[in-house]
Amino acid sequence: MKQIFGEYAEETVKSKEFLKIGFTPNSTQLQQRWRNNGLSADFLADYLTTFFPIDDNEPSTLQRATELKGAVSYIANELLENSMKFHNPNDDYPITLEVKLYNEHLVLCVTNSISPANLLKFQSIIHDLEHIEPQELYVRQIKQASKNDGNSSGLGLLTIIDDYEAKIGWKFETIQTQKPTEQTLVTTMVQLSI
Amino acid sequence: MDIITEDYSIKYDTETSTIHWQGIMRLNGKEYNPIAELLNEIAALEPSQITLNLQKLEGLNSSGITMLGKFIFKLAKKKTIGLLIQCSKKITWQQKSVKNFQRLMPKLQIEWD
Amino acid sequence: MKIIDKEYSVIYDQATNTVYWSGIMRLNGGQAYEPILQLLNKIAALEPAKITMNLRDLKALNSSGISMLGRFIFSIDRKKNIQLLLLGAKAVPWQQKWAKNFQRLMPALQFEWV
Amino acid sequence: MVKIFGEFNDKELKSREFIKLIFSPSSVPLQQRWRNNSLSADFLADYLMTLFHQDENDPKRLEKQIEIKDTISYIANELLENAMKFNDDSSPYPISIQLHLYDDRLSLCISNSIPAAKVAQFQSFINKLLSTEPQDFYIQQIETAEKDGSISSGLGLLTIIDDYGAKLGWKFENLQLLNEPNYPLYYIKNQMKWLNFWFRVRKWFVARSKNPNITIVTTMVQLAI
Repeated sequence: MKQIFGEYAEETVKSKEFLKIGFTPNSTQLQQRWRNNGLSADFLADYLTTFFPIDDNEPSTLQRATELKGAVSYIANELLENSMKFHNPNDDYPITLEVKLYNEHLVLCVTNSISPANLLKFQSIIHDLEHIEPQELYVRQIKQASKNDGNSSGLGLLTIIDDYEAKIGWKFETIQTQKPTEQTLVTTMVQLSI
Repeated sequence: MDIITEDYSIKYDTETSTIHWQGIMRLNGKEYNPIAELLNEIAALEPSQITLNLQKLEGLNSSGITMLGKFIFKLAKKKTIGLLIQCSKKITWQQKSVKNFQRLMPKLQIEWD
Repeated sequence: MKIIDKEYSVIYDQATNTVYWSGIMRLNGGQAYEPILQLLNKIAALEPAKITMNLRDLKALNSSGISMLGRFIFSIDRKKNIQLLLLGAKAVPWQQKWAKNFQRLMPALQFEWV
Repeated sequence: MVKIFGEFNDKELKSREFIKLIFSPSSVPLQQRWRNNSLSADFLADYLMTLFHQDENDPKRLEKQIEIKDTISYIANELLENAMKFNDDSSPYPISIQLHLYDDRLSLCISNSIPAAKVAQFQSFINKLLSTEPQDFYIQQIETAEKDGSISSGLGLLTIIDDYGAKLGWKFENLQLLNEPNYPLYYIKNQMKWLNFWFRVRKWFVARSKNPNITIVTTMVQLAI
């Protein structure tokens, strides 16, 4: 089973460069390993700047590199935080984070397993993102968070679309794992023009 | 006679014949050539002793270790210049790898902070 | 009143009614931000005429943190008796991104950029 | 065909944690992306540090953890420098490095492609490294480097074994055996669809015909912790 939401594009042209990080999501306490989201996001962003050389005589190259680094670091961190929140805690299916570089855009993808309960929650967030104006959704989510002690979700994805002008899409697929059970995987794809 | 970059610096203090190393050096092979040349220039001044202060050199890759090793080996053959290396116990690579320099130059003095 | 951590700090200067933010804040969800929101609410409870938030040294903030700041701004907007000024830095890429959204929560919100 | 040198532990137990980085073959000159080696090595070391149980009241333990962190940073950087330097950039296969954490040890594995013509040279270097006394090897390498005026001395691998007390092993694989050795068996076991299987086989033949002479070498470092 495969389901696509939003702007999800399978690769048709080969990327110029890519970097993929895969890791086990479970055993260390979440609180302690939370730090690794930021660490991984910053690493990815810093790694990418290598492919955007700065020319000292051309201030715009520095600005472009700084902006891109900021955007990739923010977006990758949000995607990883989401994958930690939504991944299936009963499974040790690795979480992967991938960046692919093309001539005019870059793609960030995070894949994680998702439990049936989280699946419904996640798809309702996607539904809101697709059907409600960003401005309205933003105010609505802040108000909602004020009511229930800050437990909002979905603001991360919203800011990715609205603040960073990125395209976003999702792929849900069910795969057979070694165990007798099936596992649902979700891939969130963000496309950013450069 | 100094080499200063964003990641590392090497500064020669003529008065004390001390070379101060600082930062993280993980250069790509031949990139060490200017540094090897600097060391050779200092050796050509024929001071009676040279001190390498590595206490602030936090990282060095094996190409860097080779570059230092070659210099130490050269001084050992020369026999006219004494060599003192100042190290820090807090820096892992020094704890692990500096002892090998002694093999290249038995008279090498090593001082730990 | 201040919160100081290895990665970030939030410090209130009573003399100037300024909250100084610095570092990298990427805490785990709304609950982890609760102590910071409480600090902000305590400051608001003092009813100063104006609160300044100096965010120029805040290098990164995740969406949970943006949400927390948004909640605070929204609560000040409803109060109507406190002015709010945000000091931002153009050099920190994320800061310009949130500005327009915060304005939606509080139309009277003021900004100053360097 | 698979050839093993040194202490290569092919039948790994399930690790407690792992992290893997996969780098695309790159068209950008190595010099421009050289910094990424150090960046990646430090990232792996920092990442590992987070996985350790931290106790601020136990300075001995913290000291040990910092030593492990520095060790991983050094070793991973050496492995990445080598992999990037010696990788056959015409190979379609990416370079990957993975770190596995177990209760009492950890392992680092790095894979890259090398041209068939370089295999023998590398294998004879490995044999020399494994059969020579470390002290002698160290001095020989420095002497040779001094004579040639060269900087690449193969000292990186020696320091990993001798200075950091790690076990080192290598696996050389021809392209034909890449992915899963027992293709049909593997797919039946994993209940993959036959269509998918044939697709993979086709892809494998295409890759093989394009790059008949590529060998993948995996270097494995094992370290007690």
